[in-house]
Amino acid sequence: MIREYLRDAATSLIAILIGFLVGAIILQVAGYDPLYIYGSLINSAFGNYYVTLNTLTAMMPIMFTGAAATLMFKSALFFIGMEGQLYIGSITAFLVGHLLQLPAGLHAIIAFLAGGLGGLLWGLVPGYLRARFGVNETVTAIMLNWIAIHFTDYITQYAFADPKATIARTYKILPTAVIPKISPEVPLSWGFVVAVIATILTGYLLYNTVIGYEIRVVGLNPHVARVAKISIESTYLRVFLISGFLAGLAGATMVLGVFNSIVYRFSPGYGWDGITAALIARNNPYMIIPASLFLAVLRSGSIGMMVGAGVSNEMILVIQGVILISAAVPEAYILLARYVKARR
Amino acid sequence: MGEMVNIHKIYPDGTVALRGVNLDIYEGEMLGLLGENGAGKTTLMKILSGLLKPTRGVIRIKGKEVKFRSPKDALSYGIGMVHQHFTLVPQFTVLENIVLGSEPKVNKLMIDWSRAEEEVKELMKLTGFKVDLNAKVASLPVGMKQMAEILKVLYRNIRLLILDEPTSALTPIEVKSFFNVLRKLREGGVTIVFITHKIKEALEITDRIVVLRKGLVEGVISTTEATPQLLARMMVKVETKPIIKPEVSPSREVLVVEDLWVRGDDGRYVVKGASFCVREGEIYGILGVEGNGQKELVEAIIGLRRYDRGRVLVRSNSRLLAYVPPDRTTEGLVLEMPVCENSILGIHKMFTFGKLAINTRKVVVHANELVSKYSIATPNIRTPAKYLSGGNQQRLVIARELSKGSDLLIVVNPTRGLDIASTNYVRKLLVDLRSNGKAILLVTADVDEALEISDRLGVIYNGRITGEDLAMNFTEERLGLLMGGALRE
Amino acid sequence: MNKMNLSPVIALLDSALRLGTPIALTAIGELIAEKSGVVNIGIEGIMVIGAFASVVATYATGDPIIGVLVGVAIGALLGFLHGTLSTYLYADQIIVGMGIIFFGYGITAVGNAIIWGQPGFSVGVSTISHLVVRVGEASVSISPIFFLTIVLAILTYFVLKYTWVGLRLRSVGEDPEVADVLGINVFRLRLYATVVGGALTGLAGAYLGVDWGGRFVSYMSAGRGFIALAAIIVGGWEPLITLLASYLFGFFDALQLTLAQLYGKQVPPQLFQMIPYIATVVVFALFFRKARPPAAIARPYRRE
Amino acid sequence: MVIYLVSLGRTALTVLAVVITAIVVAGVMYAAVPKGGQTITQTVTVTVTKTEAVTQTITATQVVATTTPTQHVKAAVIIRKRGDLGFNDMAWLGGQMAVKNLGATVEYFYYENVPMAQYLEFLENIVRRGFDIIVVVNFMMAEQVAELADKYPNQKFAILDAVVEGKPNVMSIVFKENEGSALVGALATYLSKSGTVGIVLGMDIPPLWKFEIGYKWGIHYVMNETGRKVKILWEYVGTFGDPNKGKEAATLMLQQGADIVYHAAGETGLGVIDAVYDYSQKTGKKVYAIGVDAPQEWIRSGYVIASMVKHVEVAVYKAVEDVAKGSFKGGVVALGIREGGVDISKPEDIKIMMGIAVELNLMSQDEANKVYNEVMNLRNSIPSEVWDKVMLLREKIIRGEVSIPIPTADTIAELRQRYG
Repeated sequence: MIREYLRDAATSLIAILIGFLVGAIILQVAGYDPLYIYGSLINSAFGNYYVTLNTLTAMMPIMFTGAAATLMFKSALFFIGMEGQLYIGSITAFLVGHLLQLPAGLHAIIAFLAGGLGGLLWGLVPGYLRARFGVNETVTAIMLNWIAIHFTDYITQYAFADPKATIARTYKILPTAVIPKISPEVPLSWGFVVAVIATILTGYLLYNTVIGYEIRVVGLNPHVARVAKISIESTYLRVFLISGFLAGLAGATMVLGVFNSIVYRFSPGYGWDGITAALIARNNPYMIIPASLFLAVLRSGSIGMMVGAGVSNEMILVIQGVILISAAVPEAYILLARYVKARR
Repeated sequence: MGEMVNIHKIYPDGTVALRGVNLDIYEGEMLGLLGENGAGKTTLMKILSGLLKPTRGVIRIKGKEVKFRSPKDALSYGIGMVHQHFTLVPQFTVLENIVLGSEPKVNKLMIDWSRAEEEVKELMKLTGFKVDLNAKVASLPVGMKQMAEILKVLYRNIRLLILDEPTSALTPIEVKSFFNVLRKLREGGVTIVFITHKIKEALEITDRIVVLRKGLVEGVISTTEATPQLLARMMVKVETKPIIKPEVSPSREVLVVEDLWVRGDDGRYVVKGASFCVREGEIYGILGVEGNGQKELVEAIIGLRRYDRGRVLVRSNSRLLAYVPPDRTTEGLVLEMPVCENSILGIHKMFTFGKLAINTRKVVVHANELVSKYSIATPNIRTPAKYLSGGNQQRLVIARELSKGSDLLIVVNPTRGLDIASTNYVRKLLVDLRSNGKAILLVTADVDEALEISDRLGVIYNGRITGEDLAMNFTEERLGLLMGGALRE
Repeated sequence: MNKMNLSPVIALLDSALRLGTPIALTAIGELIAEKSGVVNIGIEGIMVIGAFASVVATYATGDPIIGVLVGVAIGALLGFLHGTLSTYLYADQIIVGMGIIFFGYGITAVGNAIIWGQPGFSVGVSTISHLVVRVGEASVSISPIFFLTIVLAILTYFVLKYTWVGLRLRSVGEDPEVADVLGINVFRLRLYATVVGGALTGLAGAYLGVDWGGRFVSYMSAGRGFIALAAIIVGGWEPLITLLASYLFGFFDALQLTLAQLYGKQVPPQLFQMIPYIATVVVFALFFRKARPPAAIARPYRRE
Repeated sequence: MVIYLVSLGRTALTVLAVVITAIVVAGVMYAAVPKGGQTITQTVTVTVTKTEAVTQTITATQVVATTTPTQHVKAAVIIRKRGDLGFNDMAWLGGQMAVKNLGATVEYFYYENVPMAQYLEFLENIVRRGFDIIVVVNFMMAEQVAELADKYPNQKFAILDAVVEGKPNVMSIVFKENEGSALVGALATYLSKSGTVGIVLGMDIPPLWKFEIGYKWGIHYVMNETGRKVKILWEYVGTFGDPNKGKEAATLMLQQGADIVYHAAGETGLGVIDAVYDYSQKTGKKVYAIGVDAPQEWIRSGYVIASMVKHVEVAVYKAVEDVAKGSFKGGVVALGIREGGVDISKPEDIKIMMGIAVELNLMSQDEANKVYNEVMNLRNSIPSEVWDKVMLLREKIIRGEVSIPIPTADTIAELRQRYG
């Protein structure tokens, strides 16, 4: 067991190394100094207290969506609709934060939960279609993502557009609903702590609760689940709901803790980052935390890389792509190791 | 015809299957390959048919050394194998399956379906098989699948036909005609290797018998010189003792099934008015060739399938039914999960704090208890179930089901694919349970098993119980007729 | 002058053809790969790289036909990469696919920056010539790639259904163990299928680049690869229904654009923009939900 | 053993596949730069020199000129990217003008693909680098600028296209795009033979409304003047980044009979220009596009009749100049036609663009000349009385004789009712 974990971790590390190596080659070809650029990447992700906190902020939504994706993949559903759930979650969190009058603190909590509820409701549609009629979740995910995005556009540009804002965004939420910062000087909000807790709770849910047990059984072997009287349909539905809730929370943290309103297309693909994190973490919920840290470093560090070294941050996409490709072939490294051993 | 010299096979997981087997196959003979489960018969033949590569050893065909990289290479030497697990694509039609891989072509690209059909029909005439060529394989009963499988191999013009336990899915009557087909093939010049663990069959059909035991050749003997006792001694060292059943007078009816009508997946009735009852302190056996409605019948009883007519009455002390499914790897266990998590499958809701969180300590205690009580050989309870041997997996399933504490135990093919020791263990366990007052419904396709341990026996054919009697009252012939549908009592 | 105008219906259909073609091409290509049991969700990335390569090649040579060919070749190459990893090295196909998407988005923008000084978009290049069809007094120009798409879909249907290649391909996707026993080279067949899939996706990219568009713009595939994935499922892994599903999506997209032009005053455009996606979900849930994927899909095949 | 060796073959195969893919992708990228059949080594050198050339033009800006009387200014200009031959390049030009005329030191920062959640981080990184003025050419950063203006009260900011109110250290520079759009609307209406004109817009957001309403106002102005009824086709396609969608929307308009289509849709608008070109090529009908932000005539020379130019360079220059002269003041500066902020494109504008294109090695001097001539030919084919009428409207706007409505969330619905 431990050996398996070690092997997984080693695979991920090798994948990351290869990714950076290929990135370095491309950088070199493009006429940059890779060492300098990677240096500025790390530096701007961890260079000082302040930027480190920024990196953690970037990590926040990815942990939520990563946990959501892990749940989906654990139950063997290929649902990639976190991006849409995130947007819908941001809408419901915003509505509660903007329309309701509640005491500070409580307001933030209720708005936050409302965000999760929004994502949950958005998960209900594909979840119900899948559980009741067997409608393929991949199709609904792809379509619902776009529907959610355009609907959020409608919210930001029409329904709740702030006429005073120069950018496409909604009204600000009430100050009572803002998720407070950990301390006034730092940009990091308590949402981060909640995200970490939510990720760990997802792990706990999967490995230490009845629901999680059933999810894993259904994901690994639906026939057994049927015989063991575990309802596959309701397990699927639960997964859709919990996962939707988590993805919705991702949107809520962004609205309540970062933007304080819904900004037009604020997500640069946090839903997809979550899927990537789940894949890098090999569906281990606890590994979501380092995986999303890694992605956050790429996202956050790439800004410093651009400002400091003038590299287009698409280079980060290239590196991310190569990392993923090399992470997909653990077999290759094992074979390679064996080959090296045999040669000696 | 061919010889295999000093064949070793070690699987990647470290299992040693063959430790230096030498085998000669003579042109035109019918060679029996006899041995218990795990003796290495199938592995040896998979190597000969190119599906597996030997760890060490040489294969010679007609004196020439050959290296098979794939079954295709073996086929090009005229060697074909009919596997025990069907190698048919379930979603394809029979004809598609038969021609797959050696399709007759019109031009370079198109398949000549009419020629294919003619050729296969020719083969069917030769063998006497009757299969609907345009039916989807998934919808066929087991016997039909077996025929399709054999037709598929014959279609490839093979000179050496390897059959792996070909009769396990056939009725006794079908076996008879199947043997005739084999004889006809041998007359036509086809060499046949017949893998079996049934001594009677080996004696009946083969010319020469090679007995394997634990990856080694135990002996080679001409069939005319062989006796059942001799072969049995070669196969197994431990003499099996018949199970002694203490007298119990069955009393209370725990399971009553009355006039049950159940539909299959395709919507047609497959259980057509089955009625029987299982009493405390007895094993009630339902014997039949697979595909006669057993699966649906059991599923209806345990509540996985709706039934249209009739009723199922369970008078058990527990709401949970103990059920040992026919296939432990796909229905009984989650192979990737550790033993301890498998030990609570289906009863996991009982191991909780409150209603939600699983009480890990309680699970560990429970798992350890099962492991020690039923002597399940496992490194520890955190080992994934896939690393357990088949026998231990089955013990785990049975142990878990018994821990449900139900009066009624439903077991389906409980010893399929198990070695002798595990088989004996399981059968003895079932008898003990019965003697202690449990009601056991045993659904099996194994005649010996049914006769050995059940008290009463019902034979199922085409969705109906066609004969019911005390197990000791059945003769083999009567059973054969009932199972084959030639008799209805 | 007004007489020359196309009737709105013809204009709508014309538009639907263009909007549907890249999706249809990608879907047909990916369908071939999926029939063999390989899922390549990287088609989105292959499409954008194909578009980039075709534009670059056209820019370099001035001949859009060469652009198309280069796009196809690059697509095939990426298919080869995915196919090799996911067959011979038992890679997790989803992860490889995601990787190709990121790689594709990134490398094309970087490449654009190297060639044209900035990652955003390229200069305009010439596009391949169209067939001009007269409709009444007006005329509609139709891309040869559209006809090619239809031909390819029918060809795929034909090959899968009537030829030995198709039979073997399907067997590899349904049950690789059986296919292997019968001497069919599972690995090679899957690799070839993925290469063909990549090539068609590259063609779809070239269509975006040097047929429909005439220039490269970063991220120009704009999620069409995912729509193609959906189209395959909606089409139940049947080439002709998949083709239909792709053009149906194209139709709804064109309808959306038309409606937004007609009723922009009354209804916010975002609501129109949702139409094709909602329509797809509804049509799928109502009519096509029974689709069954090839049994061995996304499952790497290992011997022993 | 055998198995492992076979598998090793697969490993080698895979490595080979990766390497080949990388080489071919890179090769194709490079092969494109020099036209003709050069070898790869040659192409690499060429590319490197080109990259250097671009870097040189940027680093050259850091050379301090000593002959100016004004205060030396160290300025940061934040643009999306370089080389779009449009909005961002013009902002860059403004910085260059400041270098040349004011001796300022200018550094450029590119925000393309910085996630919105990290705008603050991005800006703050720049603030810490220490600049006299930070010119933000991205209206989406308005709120972050406001926040940082409070946090760093001594840091001067200028933001374009957005209003940050009540901060003494933030200068907000906005453009009256409605005025410029009115001019091209009028031009389109005068020139339209079919009596149908179109406009394709990106996102349906307040800044874009000014283009829409201004254009429609210009059309109505001409309709009132000539009494001719002109049909307006307009559409928000919902994205700035999908040229194929833009092309489709424009093609639908052309098929409905529009013969002049204006766009305000970023890169989606490139599709509009391509659509006009394609439609003309394939049907033989002559139709035209109107560019936006920058003089876009060069994109498809001979098919873009004019552009509504936003003189971003003027704005950027003004911000730096104010700091240099010590006259920097927070507050809103609105640049209309009168202030030189927006206008219909002039031949000089196109010349400047071509200059940038040559400098960036995007075109050879010959090509640039050819493009320029084609653009001028098209321009000269417009009857001079049309130009006169458009210029008359321009004068009226400058003199304040007509006023073009500025749409807000409250008035947009009503304005759309009025202008169609």
